[in-house]
Amino acid sequence: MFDITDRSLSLEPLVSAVTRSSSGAVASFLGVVREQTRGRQVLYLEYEAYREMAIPKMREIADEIRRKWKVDEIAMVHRIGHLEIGEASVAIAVSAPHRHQALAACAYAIDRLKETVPIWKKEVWTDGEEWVGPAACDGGVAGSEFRVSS
Amino acid sequence: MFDITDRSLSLEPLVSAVTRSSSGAVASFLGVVREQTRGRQVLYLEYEAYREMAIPKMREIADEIRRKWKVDEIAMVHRIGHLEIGEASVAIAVSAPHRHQALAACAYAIDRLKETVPIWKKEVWTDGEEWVGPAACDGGVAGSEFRVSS
Amino acid sequence: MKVRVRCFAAAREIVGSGELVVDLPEGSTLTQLFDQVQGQFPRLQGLAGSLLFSVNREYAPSDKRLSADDEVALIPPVSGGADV
Amino acid sequence: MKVRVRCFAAAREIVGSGELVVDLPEGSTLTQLFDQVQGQFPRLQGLAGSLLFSVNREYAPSDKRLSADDEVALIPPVSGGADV
Repeated sequence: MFDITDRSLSLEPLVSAVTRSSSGAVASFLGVVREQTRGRQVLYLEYEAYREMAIPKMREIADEIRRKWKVDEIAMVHRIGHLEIGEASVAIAVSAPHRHQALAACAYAIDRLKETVPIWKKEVWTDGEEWVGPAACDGGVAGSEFRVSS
Repeated sequence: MFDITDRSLSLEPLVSAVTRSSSGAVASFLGVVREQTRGRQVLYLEYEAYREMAIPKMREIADEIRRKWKVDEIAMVHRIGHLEIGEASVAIAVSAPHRHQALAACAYAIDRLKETVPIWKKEVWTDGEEWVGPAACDGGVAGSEFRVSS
Repeated sequence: MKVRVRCFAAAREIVGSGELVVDLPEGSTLTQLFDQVQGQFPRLQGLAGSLLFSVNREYAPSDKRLSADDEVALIPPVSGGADV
Repeated sequence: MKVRVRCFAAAREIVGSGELVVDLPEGSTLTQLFDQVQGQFPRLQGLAGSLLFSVNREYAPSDKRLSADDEVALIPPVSGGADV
């Protein structure tokens, strides 16, 4: 299950989708809109996705995970649109026969999602707004060869 | 939220219980009864707890987590009684402002729970049964000074 | 003195009950308590190598001296290890 | 040749639209495309230092040569980093 949705997120459908009879563990992650970000008061967030690229990029992350760990299934859903404080922006669930694989793969999934999946959030604060997107400046996507040389 | 219950587990109540306005991430873990364990076919499991000790031990793990990571809240619920394949035996959720803390604390919580919380499962297979309990033989509880010298 | 002994998992099945009350001399240790219980239930010997004790819901070393009204528990060993 | 250019986040706001169609000489590179778009929307200069491109939904280096009907996207930079 890999999706971009404008509806509110819940873990249960992802957990159900990934649990197999071989699964002994399901690790999951929920990203939540928090009140404070880098010291500023958040009013709300607006998420935007390049959907046709974002979903294949999620599948690529799942392929990376399968090459690194023995997992059963992987699900990732990202929400877009207007999100209030306390609402979930991203949900990930990974099942595996053993817990260490599930936990490591889940941590990897959210790190990679933030690096490579083209989804942006506009943080709207009491005193301004700013777009935040894939972690290109960390060299996370693929290094500097993909930058515009200006 | 720290509990032992004979009812079926679901992550949502734990996730709701731990999410604060300061939380940017909720990491969670579900232990699930799987079909195969060490090569044998599982029919079902029976879980048993020393409840009056298990819940304080869960709280101790939460205290350890708070000394190690900046987290918001921690919830752990273990199920007891008869469990079928695919049912969840343990649910953990940890919220934190940042994802790495939530994920690391959640992984730590399940490792420590299996080491120190007095809960046992009897695995009933097609060809026998066996009790499995806290990971005493790994030196996980507190080392060899707590063993019976026989 | 009387000490309450709670038994779980394999220990409970051997003892046939979740709880025993053991009468011991004042100042007895956990080892002495276990010897006495094992005298009554010899099959506990099979668990002894990795059995843990708690006293009043805290893990305790086997040389710990007991008091009247302590709640001891026999915490049976792992047989297979944490597998999930 | 005509190339479709999709614009997101800060780039979309500067361009005022989620999509442009750009007419370029055959064999142009992403850099040449960006120069042309930036000529039309000079405020894109502010993003240029860390803007990424994709071509047909894969990240692509700026010297990549384009073909007719390619779908290019301007992938704006992180301003603050992944904070959660």
